[in-house]
Amino acid sequence: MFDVILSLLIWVPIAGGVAVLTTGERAANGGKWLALLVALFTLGLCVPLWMSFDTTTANLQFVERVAWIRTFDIEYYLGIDGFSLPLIVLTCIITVLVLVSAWEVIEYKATQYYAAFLMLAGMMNGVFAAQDAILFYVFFEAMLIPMFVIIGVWGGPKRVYATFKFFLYTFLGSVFMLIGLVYLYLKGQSFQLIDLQSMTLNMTEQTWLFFAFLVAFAVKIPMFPVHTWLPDAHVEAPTGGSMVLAAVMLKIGGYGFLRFSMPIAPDASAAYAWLIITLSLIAVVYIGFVALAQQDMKKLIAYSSISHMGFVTLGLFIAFALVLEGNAPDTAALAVQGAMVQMISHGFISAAMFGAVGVLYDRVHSRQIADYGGVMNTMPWFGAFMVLFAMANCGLPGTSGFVGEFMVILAAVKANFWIAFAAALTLIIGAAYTLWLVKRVIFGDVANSNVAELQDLNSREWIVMGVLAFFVLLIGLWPAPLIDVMQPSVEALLKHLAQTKLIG
Amino acid sequence: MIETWSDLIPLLPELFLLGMINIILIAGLFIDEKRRGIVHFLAILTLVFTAIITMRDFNVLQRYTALGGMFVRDGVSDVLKLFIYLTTAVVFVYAKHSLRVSKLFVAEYYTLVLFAVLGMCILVSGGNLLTIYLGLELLALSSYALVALDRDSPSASESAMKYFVLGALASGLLLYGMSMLYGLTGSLELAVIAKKLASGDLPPILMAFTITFIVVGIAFKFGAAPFHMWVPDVYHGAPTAVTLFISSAPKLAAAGMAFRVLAEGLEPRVQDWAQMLGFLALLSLVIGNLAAIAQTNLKRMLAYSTISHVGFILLGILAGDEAGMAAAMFYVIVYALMSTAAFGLIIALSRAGFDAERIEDFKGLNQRHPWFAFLMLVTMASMAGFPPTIGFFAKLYVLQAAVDAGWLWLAITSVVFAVIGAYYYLRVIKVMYFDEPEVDHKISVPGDVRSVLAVNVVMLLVLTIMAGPLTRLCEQAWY
Amino acid sequence: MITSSLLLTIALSPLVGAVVAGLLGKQVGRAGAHTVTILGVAISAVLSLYVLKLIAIDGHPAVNLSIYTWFEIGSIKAEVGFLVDSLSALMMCVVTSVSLMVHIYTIGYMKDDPGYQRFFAYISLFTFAMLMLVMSNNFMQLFFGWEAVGLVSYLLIGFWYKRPTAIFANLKAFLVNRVGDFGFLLGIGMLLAYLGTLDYATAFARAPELVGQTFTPWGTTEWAVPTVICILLFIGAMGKSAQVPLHVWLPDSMEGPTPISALIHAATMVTAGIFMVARMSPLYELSETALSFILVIGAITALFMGLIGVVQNDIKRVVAYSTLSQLGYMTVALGASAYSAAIFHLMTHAFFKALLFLGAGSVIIALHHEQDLRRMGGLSKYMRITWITAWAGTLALIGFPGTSGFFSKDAILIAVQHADRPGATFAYICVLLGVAITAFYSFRMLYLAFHGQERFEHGGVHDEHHNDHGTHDDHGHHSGRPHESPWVVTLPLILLAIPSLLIGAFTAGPLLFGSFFDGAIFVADGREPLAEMAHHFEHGALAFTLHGFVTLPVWLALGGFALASYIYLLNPAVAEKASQVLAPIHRILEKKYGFDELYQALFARGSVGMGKLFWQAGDQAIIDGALVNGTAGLVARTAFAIRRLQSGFLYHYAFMMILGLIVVIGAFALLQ
Amino acid sequence: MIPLNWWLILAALLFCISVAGIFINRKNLIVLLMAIELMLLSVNMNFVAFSRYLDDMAGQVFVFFILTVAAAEAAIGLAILVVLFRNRRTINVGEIDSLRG
Repeated sequence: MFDVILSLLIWVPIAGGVAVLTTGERAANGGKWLALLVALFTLGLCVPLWMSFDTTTANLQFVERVAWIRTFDIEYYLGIDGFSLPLIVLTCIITVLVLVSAWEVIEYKATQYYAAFLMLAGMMNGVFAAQDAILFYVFFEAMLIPMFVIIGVWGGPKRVYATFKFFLYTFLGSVFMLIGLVYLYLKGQSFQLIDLQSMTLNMTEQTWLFFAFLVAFAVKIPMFPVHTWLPDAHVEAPTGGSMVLAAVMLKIGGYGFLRFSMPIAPDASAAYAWLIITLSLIAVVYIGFVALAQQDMKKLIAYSSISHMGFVTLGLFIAFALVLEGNAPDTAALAVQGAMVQMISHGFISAAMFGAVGVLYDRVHSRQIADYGGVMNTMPWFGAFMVLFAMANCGLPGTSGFVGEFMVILAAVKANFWIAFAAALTLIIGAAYTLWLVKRVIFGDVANSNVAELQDLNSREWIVMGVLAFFVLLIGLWPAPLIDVMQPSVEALLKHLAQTKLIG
Repeated sequence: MIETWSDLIPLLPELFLLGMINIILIAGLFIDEKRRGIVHFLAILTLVFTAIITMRDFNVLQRYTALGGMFVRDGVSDVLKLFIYLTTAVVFVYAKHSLRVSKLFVAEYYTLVLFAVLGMCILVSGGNLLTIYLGLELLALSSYALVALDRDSPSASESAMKYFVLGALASGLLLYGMSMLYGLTGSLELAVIAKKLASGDLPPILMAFTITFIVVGIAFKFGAAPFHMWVPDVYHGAPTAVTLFISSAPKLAAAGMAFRVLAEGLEPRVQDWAQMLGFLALLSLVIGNLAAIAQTNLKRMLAYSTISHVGFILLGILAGDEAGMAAAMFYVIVYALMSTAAFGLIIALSRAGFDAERIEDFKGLNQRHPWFAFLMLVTMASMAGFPPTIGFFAKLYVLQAAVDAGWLWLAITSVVFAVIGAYYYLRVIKVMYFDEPEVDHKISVPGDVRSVLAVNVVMLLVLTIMAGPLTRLCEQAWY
Repeated sequence: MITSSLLLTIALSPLVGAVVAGLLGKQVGRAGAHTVTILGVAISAVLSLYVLKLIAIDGHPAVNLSIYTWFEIGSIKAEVGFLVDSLSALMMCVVTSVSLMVHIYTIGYMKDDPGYQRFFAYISLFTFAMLMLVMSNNFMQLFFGWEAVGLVSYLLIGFWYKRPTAIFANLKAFLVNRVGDFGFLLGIGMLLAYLGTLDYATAFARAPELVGQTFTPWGTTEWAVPTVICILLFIGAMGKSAQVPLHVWLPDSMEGPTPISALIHAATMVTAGIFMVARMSPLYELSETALSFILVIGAITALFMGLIGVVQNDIKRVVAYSTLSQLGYMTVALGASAYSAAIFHLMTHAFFKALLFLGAGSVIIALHHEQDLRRMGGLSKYMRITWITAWAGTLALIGFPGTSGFFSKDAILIAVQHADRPGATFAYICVLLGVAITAFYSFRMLYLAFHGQERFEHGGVHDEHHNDHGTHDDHGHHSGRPHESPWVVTLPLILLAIPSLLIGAFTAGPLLFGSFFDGAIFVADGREPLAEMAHHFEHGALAFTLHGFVTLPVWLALGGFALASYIYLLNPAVAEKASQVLAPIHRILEKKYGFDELYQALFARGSVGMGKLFWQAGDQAIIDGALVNGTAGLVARTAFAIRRLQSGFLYHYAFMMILGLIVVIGAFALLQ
Repeated sequence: MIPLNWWLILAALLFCISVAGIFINRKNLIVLLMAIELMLLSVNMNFVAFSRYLDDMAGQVFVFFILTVAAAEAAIGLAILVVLFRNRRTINVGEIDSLRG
């Protein structure tokens, strides 16, 4: 089974999704159970995957390689390294939670909802496992359609605007990447990442490629100033959509930087690292302030996501300064690790935050902060979870939110004090917008009759929140296993980055 | 100059087709309304057998000529012909339902379409300007008549008139170009013309002038901007069954014509016509994608979408090399599949007295009939070029060829407009999935349409996995 | 032997208590909650004392061990581990013992509160976090504890989450602390960047390498690396230990229940900054500039926060400002390189300030959550134990000779007097004046609460202010007259009063002049901040006490005492008059120098305003409006324009074709 | 012998007239059909001229085919015209604009 475990991770959910679709609305309950079983089975596959993953090597593991379209040398080439593994596991966990959290909530076309998420999960696993650029691109783009439908069908009142914006923004970004890939293929007659990464490219080529990839991944992650699709998409998306979007889909942007921009165009990445760093810092500070001004809970969390993703790009690109100028490979590894941990951690935290907002929304049908107040009085368990996740969101040590930010900031100091200075402002701003939200929603006296009638978490919601809380605390208290998994890959990447591709 | 009877063997499929058309033509006169299904069946059978005959000595790597070089059979022509037969057969299946519904179920439809098919076959096999002209006119004249098939429809006759006048103008321009080419090279045979041009002692301005006229003729057949003005009106005005046909198979033929005339006859002047096609491709992408956004009628929208697809096909052709031609061929085949699927779905949703041709008519389709909604979703995704549909690979192939030929700027422009274009395809998805249905009548579709449609659309997905063989076929036809 | 399991037991037993009380609160019930948490803390306290005994008396060597690796990236390693030496052992004892007292006290104080279990969970969690902080052997864990205590503080200030003031105060506290943590984290980053380690031992060993290294913030400006690191770390301490200008959260934190004020906002958490600087003494000793900075900040805090205490009417706020002022003293000591004096004062202060807070709490319960001094008075006859212990606390606070406060404060004063770094003179003047002021406000509070007229309302009538406390103020004593609190309240008072008075005399010698802190606190060669005092002290504590009566500070304190006695005890009318005469000053003090208003306008409203501006102007108007929707609009307009080209007229179509033909030919003619 | 260029210029002029006839005429559709016929004839002229000067029969053969096709074209054109007139009661080019946009 290990030979095809990655294929299973991709195709089991997709096939499951199709199967769920065929159950139709009449047997919706059966469809839901089927979907959950498929998701759990997929998650179960992660266990042997994690267990038998060799943490001593940066080489690809569980490789599957079959020729696909010989005319373009496109291969069905799967394999994972330390960067992919945690993200795949994250995807599988979040998918199960999304399905559970939708259990009684989604009544309209429930099987389609479940099927869409299953297919999405398969595609996201595909993105993380693909080692062929076109295969990657296929999954990368294909995800947009289920997400488009999810936001559009089960979304809020302005869903049409949001979903088009989401789709077109992302699509526009990614087509440039496609041109870049085509260029690379014509140069090297290969779409395999491993070949693309070792290809020699002059500076002009690298620069163009870097910007082509940048547009794609900057939109996806998203970076300032191409971030405005995210708040709209999140606000309108159903809870599950927001969870997956924030928890996994944004990560694909960061993953793309790691897999494409940095190794394929290392010299251009180094030359334009200042740009990414500047934009990341703007994301951290500017977006932090914007989040402070939000009246809508989901919008606030969405902006907070953008701000947190700033740490990912920051961590990835200060690595250049550290490895090339500072000659501090360990600190560079710290930065890249920080970025990765931040991605994983944000996956759990943002899913939790959106899940929590969803819990409230299901009861009161409002996302406006002003419609709440004193939720703690009627929903103490919920309040406790919310405070925990809020603390994780503002990077409290002991929660996963801390680890990534801590590592990136520490590394940034070595690169440039003022970068770290600006990045560390998140300590203050992040706490301000998150806790102010908590203050206005959770604390205080019961604000209105809606709040007074709230029921505390039911056991289904409790499980979702509890699992997320478990991971948030686990990574926060003991990040070592996660870091050990990634370390060889990080080192290999940095070694690769340290060598210029300009000459022979 | 028929030397021996064996010279006619490459023409066998066309001869068979011609014979069968005559039979159907006569049979149609004697078969009454109730049993017109026989004509339908006969027509499909004709195509099947023609295909079988073509397949009999199908060899993608071989090239035969007949009639003293006027008729060429090679991989390019055969691949295109096979897909023309296939597309037309699918068209027949869908069309029957539509014709029945709109009370146009007449034998003429079948004869005219088959004549058009014959024209297309001659066109893609043309080795001489004369054969090309004749094939083109046979196709064109049948098409004019087809558009006017619904004699009681003002819009159909209006669009037929427009099509006719513009088509005649275009063929006039093409002919003028042919006459100049004849004058400059002294031959009507494409092979001779190519040889002559390669020797290269012809006045360049005059050459460019001539080539322009010929390119215009081809562009008109494709419906490339700015020679696209007939496309929206004809797609919109013609009965859906006819639009279905006009939008699909003739594009294959147009591509074949471009391959013959440009890639064979005018091959030595590739820089000239590539530049022109670049201009046309750009305009097609811009006008097609932008104007489609503003449409409310689905057929009209698809017309503009066709124009934008033509922009992509031209992108392949203008690369000028084998890879580019193969890419264009792949694209046009995929396009034909997508187009039949899209119009087939429109037909499937139509019923007596109601053509589901406005975009609003698809409102809430997901609630009324999730399966058709899903099929439409896949079709739209494929047209927009989203993976994992085959539409994506078609675009990828073409882009690769264009970038390789140094048309990077055009490739970038094309993808940007593809993004703009994605908007109107998404709008269809949006209408089907996000909106509430306004009508609630039952959707009843005949079994054959339903199953062919399913295969047609699922092919758009399955071909992604099987993209290897199809691309290789296109490639081999050119190398 | 000090083993890892011993230390783990110390650290984790409060956590276990917290988890049980917190997560299973309903199941274990009230008694269960307090039993399990008190048990946990008691185990910690006893074992801490045992550890202290091992180290202080048996001469056990310092222990530095790691528990598990948090992460390891190349040479950069973060571990969770414990460093137990005299300094941390002492802190552990202070933390656990005060915490234990507070736990016991809470049984009485929170008796009727619905959040009883939650409260115990929080304070036990706090104990755990604080222990992690003081026992840490590396910067990562220090930061963990540092923020974790901040979290619990946040939760506890907002314990009564229905009160708008409480949830305002906790947000404020957290954010102001975050400002400090911001500096602190950057400091850790600098340290890692220049020393390449997060481990204390390695960092201190390599610290001398920092000397002479410079850091170029911009242009050609050069800063000494040790100074930058120390000041950044100290910014963290300023937040946590509420030094000007990051002090604003501490008075507001009095919105939390009183046991919290005693435990967190007086005895332990706020002293984390002091502890940290003492812990980092090998670093701080490298930077004269940083020490001067600390000195001046501490001096300002000591004097000016004490002054505000004079005009406060809320009993807890008076103690809070007193705390601020005393923290200033400790900071001054740090700035004077007298780390041991700072720690010594930290310890004595922990006892007497906890005592004062708990005493105030006792008064507050007796008056049904009345905190206004103007509605107290004459309580001495109703609450004997509280009254006496309050006297004990006050005497210790003002540094009455012989009390523990006397030794610690005197040590600081002498150290500052003999410090010779820039700012020392200013600091000395400040702390001297501070002594008088301390005496004045302390006795003012004592008199207003326990002596003079009875100004409270009998009969347990609650005014409106109290009703918004919700249900917790119903303590069941409606007997009409205030009476002494139950034993669970008074017992901790007594247990705290004893060390408040006595611990100084017994420990001053070893702590200040002995070798107790050797290896834990490092003072650069040639600096003997306490030499002068040691000279006086060589005759023993008693002699030193007697000597104290002839020194300036004691007379200043007596002056303050006398003034307070005159105004508040003998001739209350003067108070009113004085405040009118000194109206401008009074106003400034009542406004607390305007820090709150300034911060509120500048940071709170300013940043929200900025956020709105960024959002509406940046995101909505420019990016979304002009660029995104602008592009979409442009596309739509172009689309409709192009659509109009398709006019429907045949001759237009034909014309278009011909035009296209001509353009193509023309373009070619031009290009050729 | 009249030079080739003269023939070509004449053909080009005829061609231009016919093209102009197509897009300048805004009245009668029949005129359009006539313009189209003229256009084909101009092309014929070209072919014949070239054929004569190249001394190659192919051009003239082409002309015969064009003539035939032109006849078929005219037939279809007129048929459509009749249908159009039946439906719209007009053959005025300026009134046939119901399909647009």
